Amino acid sequence: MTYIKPAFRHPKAPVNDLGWTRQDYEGGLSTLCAGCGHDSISAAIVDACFQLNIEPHRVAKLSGIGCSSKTPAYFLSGSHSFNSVHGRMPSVATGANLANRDLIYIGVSGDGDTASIGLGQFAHGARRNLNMTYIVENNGCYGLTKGQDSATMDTGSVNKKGDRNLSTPMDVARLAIEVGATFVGRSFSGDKEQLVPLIKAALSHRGFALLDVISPCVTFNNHQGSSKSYEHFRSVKEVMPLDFVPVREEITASYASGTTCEVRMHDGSMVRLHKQDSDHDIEDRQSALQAIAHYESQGKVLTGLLYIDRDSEELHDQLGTARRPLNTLTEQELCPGSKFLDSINAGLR
Amino acid sequence: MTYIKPAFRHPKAPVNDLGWTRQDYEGGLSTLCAGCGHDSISAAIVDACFQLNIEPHRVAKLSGIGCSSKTPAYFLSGSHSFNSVHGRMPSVATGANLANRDLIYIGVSGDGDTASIGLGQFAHGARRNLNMTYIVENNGCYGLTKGQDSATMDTGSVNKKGDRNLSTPMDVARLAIEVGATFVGRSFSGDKEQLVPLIKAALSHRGFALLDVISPCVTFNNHQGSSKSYEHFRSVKEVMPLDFVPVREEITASYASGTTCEVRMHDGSMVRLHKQDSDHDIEDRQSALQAIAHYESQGKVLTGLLYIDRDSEELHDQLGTARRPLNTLTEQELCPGSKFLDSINAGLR
Amino acid sequence: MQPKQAINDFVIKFANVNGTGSASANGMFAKAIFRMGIPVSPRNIFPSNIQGMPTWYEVRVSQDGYLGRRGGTDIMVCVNPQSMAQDVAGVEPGGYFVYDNTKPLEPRFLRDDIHYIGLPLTEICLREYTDARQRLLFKNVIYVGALAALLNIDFTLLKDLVSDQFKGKERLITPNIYALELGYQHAQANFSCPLSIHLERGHKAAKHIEDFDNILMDGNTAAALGAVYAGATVAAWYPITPSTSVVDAFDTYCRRLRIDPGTGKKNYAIVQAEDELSAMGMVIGANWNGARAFTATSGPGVSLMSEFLGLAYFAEVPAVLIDVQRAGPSTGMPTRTQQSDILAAAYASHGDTKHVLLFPATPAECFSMTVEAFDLAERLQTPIIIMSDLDLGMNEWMSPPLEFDDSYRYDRGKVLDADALEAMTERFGRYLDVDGDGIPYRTYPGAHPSKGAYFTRGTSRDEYAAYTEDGQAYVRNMDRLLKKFETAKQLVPEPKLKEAEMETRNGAVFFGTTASPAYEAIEILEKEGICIDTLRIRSFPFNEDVEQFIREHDRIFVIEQNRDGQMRRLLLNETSVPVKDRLIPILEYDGLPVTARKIAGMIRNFITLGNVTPITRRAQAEEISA
Amino acid sequence: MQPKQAINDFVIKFANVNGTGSASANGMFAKAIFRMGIPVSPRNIFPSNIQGMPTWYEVRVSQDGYLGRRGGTDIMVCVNPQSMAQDVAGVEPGGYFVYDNTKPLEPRFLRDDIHYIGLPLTEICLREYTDARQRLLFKNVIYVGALAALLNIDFTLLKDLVSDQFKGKERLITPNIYALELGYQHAQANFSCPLSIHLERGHKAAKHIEDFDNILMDGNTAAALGAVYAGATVAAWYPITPSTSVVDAFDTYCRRLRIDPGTGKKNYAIVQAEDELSAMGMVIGANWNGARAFTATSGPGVSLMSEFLGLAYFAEVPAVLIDVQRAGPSTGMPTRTQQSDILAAAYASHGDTKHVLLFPATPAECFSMTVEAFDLAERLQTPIIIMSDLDLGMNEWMSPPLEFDDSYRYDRGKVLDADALEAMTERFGRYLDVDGDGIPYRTYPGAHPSKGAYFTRGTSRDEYAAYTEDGQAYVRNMDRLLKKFETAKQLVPEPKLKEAEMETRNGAVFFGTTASPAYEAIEILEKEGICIDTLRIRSFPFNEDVEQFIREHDRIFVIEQNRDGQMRRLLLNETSVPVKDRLIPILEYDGLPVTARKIAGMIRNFITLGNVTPITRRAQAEEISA
Ligand SMILES: Cc1ncc(C[n+]2csc(CCOP(=O)(O)OP(=O)(O)O)c2C)c(N)n1
Ligand SMILES: Cc1ncc(C[n+]2csc(CCOP(=O)(O)OP(=O)(O)O)c2C)c(N)n1
Ligand code: SF4
Ligand code: SF4
Ligand SMILES: [Mg+2]
Ligand SMILES: [Mg+2]
Repeated sequence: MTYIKPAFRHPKAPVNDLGWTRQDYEGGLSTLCAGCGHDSISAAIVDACFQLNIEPHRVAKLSGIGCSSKTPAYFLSGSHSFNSVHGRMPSVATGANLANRDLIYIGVSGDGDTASIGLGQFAHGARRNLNMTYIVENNGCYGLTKGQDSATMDTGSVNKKGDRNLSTPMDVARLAIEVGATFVGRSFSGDKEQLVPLIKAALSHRGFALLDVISPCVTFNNHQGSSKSYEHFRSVKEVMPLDFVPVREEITASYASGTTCEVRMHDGSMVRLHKQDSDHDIEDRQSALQAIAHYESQGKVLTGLLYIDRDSEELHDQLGTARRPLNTLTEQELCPGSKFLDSINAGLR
Repeated sequence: MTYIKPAFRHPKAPVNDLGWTRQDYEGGLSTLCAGCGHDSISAAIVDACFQLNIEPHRVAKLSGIGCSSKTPAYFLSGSHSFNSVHGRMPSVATGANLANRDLIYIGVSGDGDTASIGLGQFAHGARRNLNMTYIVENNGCYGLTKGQDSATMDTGSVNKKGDRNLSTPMDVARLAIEVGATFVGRSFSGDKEQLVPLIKAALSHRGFALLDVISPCVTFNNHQGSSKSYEHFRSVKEVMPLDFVPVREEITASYASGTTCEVRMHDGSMVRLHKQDSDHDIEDRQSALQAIAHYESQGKVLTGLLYIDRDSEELHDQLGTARRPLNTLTEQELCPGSKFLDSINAGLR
Repeated sequence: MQPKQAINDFVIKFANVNGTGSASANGMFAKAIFRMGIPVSPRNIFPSNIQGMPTWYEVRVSQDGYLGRRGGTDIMVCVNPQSMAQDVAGVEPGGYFVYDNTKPLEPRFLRDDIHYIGLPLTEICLREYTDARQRLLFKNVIYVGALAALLNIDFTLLKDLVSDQFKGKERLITPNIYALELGYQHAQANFSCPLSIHLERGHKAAKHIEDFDNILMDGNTAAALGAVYAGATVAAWYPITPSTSVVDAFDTYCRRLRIDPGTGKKNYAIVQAEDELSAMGMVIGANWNGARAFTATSGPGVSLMSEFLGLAYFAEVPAVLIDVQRAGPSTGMPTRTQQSDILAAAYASHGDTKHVLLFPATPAECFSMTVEAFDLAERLQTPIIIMSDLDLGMNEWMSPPLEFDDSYRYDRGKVLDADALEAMTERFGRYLDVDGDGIPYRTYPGAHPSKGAYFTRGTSRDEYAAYTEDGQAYVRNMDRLLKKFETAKQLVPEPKLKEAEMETRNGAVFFGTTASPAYEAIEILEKEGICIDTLRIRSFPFNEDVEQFIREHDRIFVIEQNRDGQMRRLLLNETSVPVKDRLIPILEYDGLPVTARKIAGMIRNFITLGNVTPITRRAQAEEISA
Repeated sequence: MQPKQAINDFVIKFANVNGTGSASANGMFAKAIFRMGIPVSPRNIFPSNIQGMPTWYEVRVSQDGYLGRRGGTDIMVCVNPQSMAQDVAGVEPGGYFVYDNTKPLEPRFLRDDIHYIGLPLTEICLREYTDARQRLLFKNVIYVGALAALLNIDFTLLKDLVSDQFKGKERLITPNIYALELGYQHAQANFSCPLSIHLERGHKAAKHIEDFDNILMDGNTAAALGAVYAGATVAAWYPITPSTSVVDAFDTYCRRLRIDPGTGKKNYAIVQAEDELSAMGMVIGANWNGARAFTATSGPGVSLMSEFLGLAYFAEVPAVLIDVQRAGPSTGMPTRTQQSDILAAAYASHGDTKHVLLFPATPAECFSMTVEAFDLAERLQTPIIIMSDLDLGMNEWMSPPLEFDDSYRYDRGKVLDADALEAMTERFGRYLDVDGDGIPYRTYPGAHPSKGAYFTRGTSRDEYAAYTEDGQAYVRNMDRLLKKFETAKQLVPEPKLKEAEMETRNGAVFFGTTASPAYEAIEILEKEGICIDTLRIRSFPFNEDVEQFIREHDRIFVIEQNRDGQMRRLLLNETSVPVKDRLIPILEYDGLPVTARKIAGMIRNFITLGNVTPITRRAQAEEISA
């Protein structure tokens, strides 16, 4: 898993503009339970990167601890990866991004990793508008520790033990919108059609892109009475279909017509949305929250691109960092040398 | 300061129904800077408790670390107090409340203590609807460490160093509403008329009551260009006047007439509000967020009671804890004794 | 080569795939042997994963009642093709390799120094069951049935166990017994049962088991029960392997014992915190407010709790923390065992801090020490950390039955209640050393309308809890805390001394799960003429008994399961051991419970060759581990 | 009683109210003496508070160039009625008490063994100024003016300092000089100047200052400058006294040196994290990605960072942490100094961990060791913790000028770049010990399109960074980490040996800010005929020099500023010191920098009486402290 063996390549496999096959974007063999939603998300990430012609080595994968946080080992084996400690991935990602603003940062976390132990770091990463794609693989439970409720578990949902959850759920998507994330989407591990373009859009976004992806835990939270089971979520999700149009492609359709609207991304690419709810202005925070609440009041969960601020200032803009990655600055550029030190000394006499 | 010396009492000082004077609710001499907003808040707490006829020893004061977190030493010296570690007061308060649900819990924190290092604990305390009054003494900076920006510092606000803040502010009130607090108010240390009744209402609320009180730091964040200065906040605050009617008192005025509405609290007391914005339904989350955003869009900050869920389930309801405080259970009630152990042993053979 | 002969004394290991239901079948196997009155110690060697990875179940059967790992495998039951290579290699010469011969064994797995027993498990399942899930599950039951025949396990015992296991789900009993029969019949029909290695009933009280009135229990459940008996009413925790089952068990017992009959409400509160910092904060808050509260965690949690532990030490708030240790550092090997949090726990947090540690070695001690921990925490007004580990906490151990003396009363420590405060004439000083033992008096919030309120803080304060930056007041307080730690020495559980047959200047010190294999190793060496007195440490700070043991021996082997000899360091720091070399580190840290063989080997090497062979080379010599 | 006679050798202390602008006036006073060429060491003794509480400024003037605290006060300048009682008591017999005599002194403050000098400070201010703020501020300047006359400070120097101080705000210069004049004239007119205790210019190179080409600088600023010179581009931090000024200074220098001339953009990034966990996470992430990154904190931050420190140790990611120690435990005394995070830092985190520590003793070392720290972090791929303290970090110290050798090049450690990877034929193994020094090769993310990518994790892995639960792979890795720590011994700064005039078997070991007073104490004792060799430890792990020093001395005093003798413990643990009693703890921990007198006293007591008088009793004998 230290580098991609070209030997693997299937001669006839389709290649992208870089000449890579989809297989070149895969990772090691998954050790997750058969049917785990997380594996579908890994597959979607592979598709998205393959289709976006991203060079694997330009990607850095980061995660915390959990079944979800193991998944970076199962996609893009050509990328460096940092599986950090529980709930602390955002800070490690921040540091990495500060050091090299030119890589593409994909963070994978779980609902426990993000909404419980990691809530503070998550919220502050979003608030800083750190330029990364942050995927929460949300199964409403702690998979790796055998299924305890997580903070995203919905009120009334029943866990494996048979206990009904009474506390308010953390909605990481709403939270992200509140604290300053500039791209917020929600999707479902079982909805490849929506998930792949959504991930592409997130990767094309400049700033903090949060994807709350419902990803059922088949072993501990896929039973009757669980609000995060495949069956239940399929029944409540209100899908906002969307497709992603890369930069170069001709954009045919005209601008916002009725409930279909097109959002031009910072990099020139475009997201085309088919909204049910025409009042939902995805470029307005309050409206986005309103739309989520609107469906919630009907027992539905809206999936799709919920909110976007297309030209916001990401962390480096706020800091005024130079364009060139800090990790490429040379000793000559960084070290003031003895002359300057003499002036310092002089000033201290 | 270990107990109230009756000797102190001024013979002619007015007394409340318990026969206590206001002075009996005071604390040690403040060591804060002259003019610090925090001292006004301490005074408001004293008034509220005095007027509500609360027995000081039935109150437990908790705080984190910061100038604000020092203030429990400056009010209610007849109450036990726990000045814990930075940002971790909510967990200590939770434990304390679990042990004895019958005390009144007042938590005092700062914007640094709550919105930065303490964000996770704050959000989860609110989410659990812990039965306490949580006051954030919000000055937009880290007073005790000499004025660094805090996460609540508004975008564009200029700090003592002259740097303009570019990141998104954390609005602890909005956040509290999002994550499940059931009583959320905002006020101003300089507005005693509003603050005292608001604190009374918070103390009468059953569940997590968050008060975001703008409390200028005269030493580090009261200058031109600061959005948290006395002058600036006075100019932007949109006050929702309110008064608090204790349980026993006759309620004269009639029900919701125009923009005046009356909210009966869980304990039978009543809060009378005079809303500017008649669309603002303070018992509806989304509407509350909407109202806040509405004023914000006009460069205003709405102060008053923003949101309330009057009969929610506080943590003990969720847990199904017995009515009697756990710390009063006796050894006889708690210890199963050797007989039961024999049955355990038998089951393990 | 001749098959090994062994009765009631061998090691059998099961190689399974996790998440396939093998655990309950294997557990039934071990329990049956236990009920035959034969000492047994089963161990799960499982991956940090939920489904599909190799997992092992090692069962040691020991006539003499040795409960530690012996090392080596006599019978390997291999139901997992993934790990077959290492499993074949792991069998000792003369041992047996039991496998699924539905498909023929690949030649590379053939050894001529071991014996192969093929069971057509898959074939039987395909024949008998249509449902895929059933085929998977019953395969395990079938090989247990076969082993009953091969090893001479009393079949009726197995039947009873099935019935016990499926209480409530009676319809499952018959099919399971049927599956047992399938295996049993097949083995009877195809092999001369029993094998040369087998079991025989009618065991007399074994050398190391006082009488056989034993129980089979895991340490985490015992600790949880201890918390119940100690009257703990608040548990705040955050899930982490291998500590999770402590709070799970506490929950289970509370649901049984702590529901108010009248209202159906709970006389306890369990909160799953958002992280370990919060869990410890809740424990501190609850104890501050007069409830007995505890938490359980493992290494990473201890690191996260260290700031709060410093607060509790300095502000003098009781707290009970159960650290079920696993292999560090960092996330390390979450499902492997170690004793490597000793220093992290003893000196947790910045500044001058020291914490009281307890070291249980058996489920019975997990129970009794947890009960004791709450008394100590309140008596000493400081955190008490119970240092268990994965091996003790998550595996079932034979243990003397749990005991509880009904005449025993909780020690709630120095607390002034309303009456005491009322009667008080002098000014209450929260941090006054009234009794000269370094332990001050506390009050609960709300205790009295006008007396006893004080300000709890992590900052320096005077005897009356008032904030101060006066250096003398600070030093008085810090010195009192030291005095309190001295007092603790008299209160914590004393170590257990075990002297060798013959007078000797050799000593060995160990604690926790290292005890069983250590005692066994000492006996192995004794047979070779090497006599060693032993002291099993049960707590920190170390009291006079420990000092004396160190004084009276020239050469003390400190046996522990970590790389850096952490207990040895603690002994160097905290006893008056005159000469450093007197303490010889005997270390194992590959994450598997240390074996008697390894310990004996290291000590033997030291005494004969003067050095301890480094573990890496030992490891190669040893059987492969998961 | 006769007034004490002293030229260029005395202690003067100012008692002020914090937040009244006394700091800059007092600083000017000390700087003037420094510019007269007379060794001086000023210290702030301030409260954990922003305004209105007592604060002290202690200035030691030492002809011989002793920079540690001496103990005692010869001249007390009391401008704070709050603390007058203890301030009067603090003056040594024969000393002076300078006070504001606008109101007559209360009789209880009168002592007949000291001399009183009344200055009508308030009166003058009321007369001269109308604005309240001015009255407050100029009062400080006036007493400095008066002291110039009383102590014979070159007045023109003071004028220059005023001009320096108000560069940019020139209009403030005249009024300040005027205020100085006010005080100066008054003193000249009313007292026979100079006093028996005073200063004299024309100082020759002092015994302990090579030549007088010295600078006056605080350690935090020096450390920040070190980070700039080391090429640190990322700083992530969370404010905490006394470390805050490290990043403040780094910010200031970067604004000057790191702005891209073309674009005006920053060639650095400073992020105020939401807490210390996050700060350390950012540092780890940045270093992992090939930028030099650091953070600065104090005790509580170290506790919170411990989980991440364990990750960096185990995953082998470089990191630089500056721990400016303060008085613990918990929040303790945030504005007092101590050396009490030694164990917390050396063994930070659960499991078997060890961290490299550096111990700067001067601003010059804060600079050079910080530069060095980044090389070590990248060479060793592990966290490097610089153990400074409040006294060194926040006070101005006379120090030899900072030096930097332009021929020196950064050591970025073992990193395989694109070319190296391209040239590579064998498989890249992130954790392979290719060179046998325990240090593996790393790659930066994005380095090469198809080679060098690996998976960084806190879990156990094999040489190729693949997850494993294999006990042997785990042990190989843990043993390699030990080997790496051995390698570190050759790379870290060596200790400084200073031998006594005469051959002796007495030794003393100390580090950081304990050095100055320790060296002075040793000289005091030498005069009494007690000879002691000294070794100033500058890093952990300890190398052969330390071992040798311990071997060659029968009695070694370990002098440190904490309660538990943490460095002594570390020496016991990590060196082969044969006999424990050989290391004798000499401890001070009241939060004020230890004085030469106290150290000498304790050692003298031990050598003559065989015991070290406990600090509490010493404290009473000592002058009162803040
Ligand atoms: C500090 C710390 N605490 C606890 C754990 C144990 N732990 C491992 S994963 C996990 C939760 C995982 O839940 P989630 O993030 O939702 O991931 P999932 O397994 O559900 O995908 C926990 C509590 C840990 N590894 N570290
Ligand atoms: C773990 C830890 N980190 C940092 C500090 C230093 N510190 C003390 S108070 C404070 C911030 C206070 O800000 P805020 O909560 O807003 O209170 P304020 O002083 O503004 O009222 C900080 C960072 C600390 N005491 N503990
Ligand atoms: S336990 Fe749940 S989350 Fe973990 S791998 Fe299995 S299905 Fe997925
Ligand atoms: S520094 Fe600011 S917050 Fe602190 S006491 Fe002074 S004015 Fe108040
Ligand atoms: Mg999850
Ligand atoms: Mg603040």
